[in-house]
Amino acid sequence: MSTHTGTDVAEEAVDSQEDVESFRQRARAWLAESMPLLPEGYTNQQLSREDESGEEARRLQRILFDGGFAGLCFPVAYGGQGLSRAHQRAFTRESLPYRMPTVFNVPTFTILAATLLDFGTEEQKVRHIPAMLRGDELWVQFLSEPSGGSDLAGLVTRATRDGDVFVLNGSKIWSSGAFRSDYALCLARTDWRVPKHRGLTMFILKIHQPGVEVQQIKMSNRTAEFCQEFFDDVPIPVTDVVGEINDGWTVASRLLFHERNAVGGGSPFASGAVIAAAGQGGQRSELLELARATGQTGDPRVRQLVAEDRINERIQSQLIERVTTGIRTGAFPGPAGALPRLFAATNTERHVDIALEIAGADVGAWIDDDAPPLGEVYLNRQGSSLGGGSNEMQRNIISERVLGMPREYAADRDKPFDEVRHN
Amino acid sequence: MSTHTGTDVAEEAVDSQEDVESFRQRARAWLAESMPLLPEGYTNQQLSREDESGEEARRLQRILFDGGFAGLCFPVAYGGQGLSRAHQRAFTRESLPYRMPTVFNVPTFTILAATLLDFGTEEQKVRHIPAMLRGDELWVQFLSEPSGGSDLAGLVTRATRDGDVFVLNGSKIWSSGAFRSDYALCLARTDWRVPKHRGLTMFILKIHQPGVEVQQIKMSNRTAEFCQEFFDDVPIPVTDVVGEINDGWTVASRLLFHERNAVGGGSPFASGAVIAAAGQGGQRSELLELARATGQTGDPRVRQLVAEDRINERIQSQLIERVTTGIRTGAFPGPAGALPRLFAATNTERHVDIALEIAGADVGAWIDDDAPPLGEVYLNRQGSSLGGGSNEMQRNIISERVLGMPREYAADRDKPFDEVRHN
Amino acid sequence: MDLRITDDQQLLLETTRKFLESTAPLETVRRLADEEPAGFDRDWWRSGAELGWISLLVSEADGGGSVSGHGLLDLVLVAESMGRLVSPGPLVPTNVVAEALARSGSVDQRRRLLPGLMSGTSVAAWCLGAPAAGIDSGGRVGAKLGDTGVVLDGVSGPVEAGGQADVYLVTAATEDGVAQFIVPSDSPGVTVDAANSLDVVRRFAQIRFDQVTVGQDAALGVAETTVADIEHQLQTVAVLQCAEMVGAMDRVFEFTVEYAADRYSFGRPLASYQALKHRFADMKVWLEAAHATAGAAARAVDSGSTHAAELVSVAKAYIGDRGPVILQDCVQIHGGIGVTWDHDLHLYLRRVVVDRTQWGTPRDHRERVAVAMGMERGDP
Amino acid sequence: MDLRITDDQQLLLETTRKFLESTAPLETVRRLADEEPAGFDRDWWRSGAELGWISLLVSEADGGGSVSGHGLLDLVLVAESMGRLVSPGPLVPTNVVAEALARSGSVDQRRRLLPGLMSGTSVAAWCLGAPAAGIDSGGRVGAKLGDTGVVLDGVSGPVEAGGQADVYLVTAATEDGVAQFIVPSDSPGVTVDAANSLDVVRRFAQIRFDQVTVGQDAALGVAETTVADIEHQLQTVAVLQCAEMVGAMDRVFEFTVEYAADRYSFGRPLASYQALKHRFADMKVWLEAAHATAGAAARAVDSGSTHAAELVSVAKAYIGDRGPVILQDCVQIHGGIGVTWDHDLHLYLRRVVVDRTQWGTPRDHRERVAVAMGMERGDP
Repeated sequence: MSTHTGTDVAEEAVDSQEDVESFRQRARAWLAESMPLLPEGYTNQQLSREDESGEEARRLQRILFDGGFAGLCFPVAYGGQGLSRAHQRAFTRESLPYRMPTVFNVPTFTILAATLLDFGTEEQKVRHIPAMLRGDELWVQFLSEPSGGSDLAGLVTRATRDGDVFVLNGSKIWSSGAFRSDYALCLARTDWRVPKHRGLTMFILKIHQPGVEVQQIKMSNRTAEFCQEFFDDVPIPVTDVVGEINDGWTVASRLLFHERNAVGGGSPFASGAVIAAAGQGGQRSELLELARATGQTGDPRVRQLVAEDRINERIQSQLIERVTTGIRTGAFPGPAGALPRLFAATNTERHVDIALEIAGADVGAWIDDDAPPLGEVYLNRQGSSLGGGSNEMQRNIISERVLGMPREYAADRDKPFDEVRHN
Repeated sequence: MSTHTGTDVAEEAVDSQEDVESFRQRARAWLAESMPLLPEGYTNQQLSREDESGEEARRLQRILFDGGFAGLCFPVAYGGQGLSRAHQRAFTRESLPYRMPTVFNVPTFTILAATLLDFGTEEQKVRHIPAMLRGDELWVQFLSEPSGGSDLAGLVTRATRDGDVFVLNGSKIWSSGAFRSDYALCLARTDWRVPKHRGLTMFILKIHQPGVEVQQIKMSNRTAEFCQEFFDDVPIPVTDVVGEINDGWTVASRLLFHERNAVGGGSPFASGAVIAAAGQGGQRSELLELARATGQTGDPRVRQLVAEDRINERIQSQLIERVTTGIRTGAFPGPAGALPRLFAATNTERHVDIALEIAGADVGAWIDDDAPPLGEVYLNRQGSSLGGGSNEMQRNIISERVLGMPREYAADRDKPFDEVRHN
Repeated sequence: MDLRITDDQQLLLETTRKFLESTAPLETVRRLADEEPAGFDRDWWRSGAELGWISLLVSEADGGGSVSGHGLLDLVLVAESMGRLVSPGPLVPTNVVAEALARSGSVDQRRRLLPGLMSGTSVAAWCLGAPAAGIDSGGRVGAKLGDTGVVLDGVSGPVEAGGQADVYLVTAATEDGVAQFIVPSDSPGVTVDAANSLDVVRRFAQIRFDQVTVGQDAALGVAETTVADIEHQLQTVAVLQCAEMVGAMDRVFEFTVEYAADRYSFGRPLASYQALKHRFADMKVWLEAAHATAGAAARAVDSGSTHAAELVSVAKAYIGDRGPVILQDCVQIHGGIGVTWDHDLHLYLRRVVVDRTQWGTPRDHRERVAVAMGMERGDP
Repeated sequence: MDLRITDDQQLLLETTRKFLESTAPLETVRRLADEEPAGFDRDWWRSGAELGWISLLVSEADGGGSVSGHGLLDLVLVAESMGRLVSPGPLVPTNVVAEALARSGSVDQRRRLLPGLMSGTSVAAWCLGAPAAGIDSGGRVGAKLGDTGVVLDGVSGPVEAGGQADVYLVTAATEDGVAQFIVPSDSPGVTVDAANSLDVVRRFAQIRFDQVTVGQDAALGVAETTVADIEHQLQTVAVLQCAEMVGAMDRVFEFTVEYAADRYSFGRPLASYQALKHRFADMKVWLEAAHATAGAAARAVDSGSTHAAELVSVAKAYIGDRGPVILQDCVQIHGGIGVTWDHDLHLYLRRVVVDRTQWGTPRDHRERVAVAMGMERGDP
């Protein structure tokens, strides 16, 4: 691990930093002058969907960078502002009315940059983190594989050493937005004669180069944000190894920690809100709108369902806040990040179910193209229960690593990987 | 197994039997003349609760016996009538308006008599089955133990051979109504040096004798139907072994099959209905009454909940019918009896939850002593999810023995019992 | 599926399955989805009709006939088979209209329309243009006596097969209550607006009636029985939807159990994980309960039981509720591939959600059960 | 419990827990249940009051005082500790009345009543006799100006500590809306009918007011603020109930996790079974969510946030809903002993169900959230 671990960001402003209130005033003025307003009734999430190529996000990120408002919690040494979480919260709150390049938050800043800060060499950090903050580099992680399922460490993409390079062959899947991204952290097997966790290495991989093919995956709801990649003899310089050779699992574990943290809302590296959260002007309830559109606001049952959804939404924020604090203060172990992750996923399922329950026959067949195609949304109900480690994996993590219950029996434990049965 | 297996009862009347319709007429006339009517608005379940000692049930059973209407599906050789399930169904339907000794159905007739029919010696059957049908003997099973939980075969009550007797020491629990019963089938360990299933023996045990102490267990909802028994050097003649010595697990498995069958509603040996079922005049819905009593029948949400309960009740009967048929025709394996058992238990949980949801503050504190103490009912919500093999055991059975999925790892498999860790 | 079927029904079942598997496997369904505006091939439909798909609810006197003496129970076997393969074709609307004609149509109506429907050369759709039998499709069609006949005005739909149907059965509001009319889809004043459909091969359309005039002989049945006719139509539809959903659920559960046995994670098959085993156990219970209630509903309607209305709604509410739950849990067990376009799961999910929501959502059917229980509306 | 508490709060917490563990362990609770008509011992209550149990919401000027400057957050620690031991004593009603007096009482009312309540020599109960703040306890008490003062008529309850209270805070309907009165429990015309209670040590009574006359100086606060006062009282009650439920849930979850580790089945600890592990994981999520929302509600009320009404109902609805679910699953995991009288589980279940249902069921609080969201009632 390098000298700048960097992901340890102060909670409140320290003496050497600008006072949060004065920073807030400065940010407010700058935002008003520099950033475009969000169109009425739109969220950054909706606008991001339209900016499929990410070009608009890159442009906005560059404006933030040039204005001195990019990477507020990143170290100054890598182009950041070296400020506290309190500054970031103030900035995000001020930014709510504006169009923000939130596509950079996840995974580029909160997951990949955070992992690089922890495990990258000085050279790697200087090479990439300022470029990310400038809006020049979108990153993504290449971890899951088509044959892998929940067993990440059972991956079979291989990187074979050949002098100063490793040669990569295999396939990765479920990378989000890889088609518009520039670099990936890619985990590959470099030793097959040891148990599965001990033969992996993490690499920095340039995505758009010969030998790498990126395919967008059409999902059941007709979106195509996720990708599958195919690698055919792709050379990776040894200098692009992150962490130690054959110790990639350590790096991946940290990456997954950052991912849980990010999905749970606990990362200091996210700037701006995808959807304004509760109590921050985010009072919009799409279920309330659905109830209104279908004339059911007076139905006691529908009122209960809409309120239940609001309650879950509120509690999700409250739980994120609690667990984030707890992990920071040591009251919770790191894997407790699985708690809000699981809550959020089951909450999404329930949200979609309530929508289905409130809606009528037009879920199946509908006239108005402007109406949200609720049926198509329903098809992806499991999306957030599968992405970033399935609910089942989160339940394993919580029971085993938060509650300390016995580990599940694994038939491949301590076995050389080439002797293990896999798909 | 003896020559009369007996639990294989014909579905429809066969030529040698009285025609069902003429039997129905005869039964209708006899019932009107011989059996007391149920008080208006009461069920046999409610009346059974008041007949704690079972004396009234014994009296009624004797009337049935003397009238030639006891044990319709039991072999004539043991005091029964040797008729078909169709006759029994006709009789039960005709009996709905009458007070019936339904306490004999479970466990005496459907579980214990059925098991004796399968595994008892001729002498044992002649000794006990007519006595049951006459109303002289109520039976119960002694299987579970305080330390046992779901692992029935891990029991530690011991029966040590001493010449022509076994000497019983230990304790049994969760026997229903043992205090009013006369005999039990009692499973005990007779060999400790073999794996757990192979060292058990099933005995006929006279309950009220020196060395046997029966204690009623006060439940959280203040009822005391279940008992615990303590055995202190109780002698059991070798002639009271049911099945083979050390092969008690075979007998117990069959007993459990009969139990699932009985709880699922598929036994031919039950006569009369505890609560009249759907479509048989059983249109009463206690939740509808609760909704009426609280003035909520017009609330769309309450209407949905009450209807949901009715739907579950209907489907429970339909599922019982389907699985019973399926097991009989071979479309389902025997363990499929766990399907209606699990449905019924989760249905009970949901029923109680809906009641709690419809009710208001008076669940916690109430004035009227006549009102059903819903809160106390709620305390026993898990009762039917625990009795007769927990829901978890049913789910194991369904996944492993109906769906054929891999067995759960058992740390005690094939180990001599005295080397296994237990509570 | 019912556990006991006759030999003739077994033959119908096998013939139907074999036909569907060979002529409309899922690759064909996907191709029709992309390439066939109607969502089904007319020639194929005629071949299916030759197997009796539209004849089972029609009496022998009218050229139809069941295989077991219980036409609806026969037809349920076809619907369930179609659910197992997410089959195309307007099975439900055409059958319900054919049955309505056979049940209440005049001699002329039956002679004119049934042969085409039964042979598969024409198809039909039911336009519910007035709330009836506790179900409100949202459509509003009014019928008034005009100078030259009955004049229909209003909008119905989205209606299944509305864009493909040659003939509509229109349930309309009149001054004296609801009435039903047979309306050729090419009548002047009829406009068809294609609607979106969640199902990939099932097409819907909104049908607009703009001063559509039909003769008084277009009326189906008599005023006294119209309410009962509509209730019966609805029961028939719901029974077929339930069969179709159960077929889809059964097939998805089947291949998910297989998947769990074949797929290894951490060196063990998925099916060895107790948390998943227990979910499979729950699903198995719900699935068998769905089979049980679908069968009970079909038998109740077939036998004209006084409980039919309640039992149909019991089944539709339960299956419409559990169906999506089971399918989504199967998606979850499949993991990421379960939410891709190329995996077949979503085809089933689409079909089941459409069946769940059309002709009464679970909520609507629970409300019908509440009414059947005699639950007073009281003060809201 | 909130994850960050001050050193002073930590001291309060430890003192309270130690006191409760030594003076009112569960055996004592069981003894009080059987032997003590009041459900709690008056001397014991005075000792507790000396630890500040009733002083935290009262200002220093009136002889009270918080330990952290946030009295409600301090009191929440006491309530949560009591939940962990199903403690006896009228903590919630006495505090809410003391706070109401401190907040809106006249100088005379405060001087006359607060010292006794704070020292534990007297206790109080809140009789909600008119629907207010979206909560309808079912009680109906009316107040009219008579010749010699205000005349109260009607029935309230079941009211917690109604039979033990020395003083009632009565919320009554008047011609001009709701008003509140302080009424000594020994006033002529007051009748106390003991009610049944699911909780073993918490007593309830129905209070009948039959032409009970009090002076006009019995009125609490002024008309302009009464609605806000009642809303605040309700928020205080709900925050304390939530803390108590969370304490109970936390303790039950804790000993159930231990049980699962210690108990062997088929030679393996229960805690090694994945189906149970996953349920524990779900419960842990709900439990931490309950902690989180209970804390957020308490802070919102303490700080006078404009979101307080909503956040209180968010917490009460969620915890009131999840609490029984978690406890019943813990019962299931315990197996048969979990439903016996001798096991402690039912003591907790009783307490949580009472807290769930009193002062607004989850349904009532969800309705309050719907209102807070601005959801129009529209046509039903």
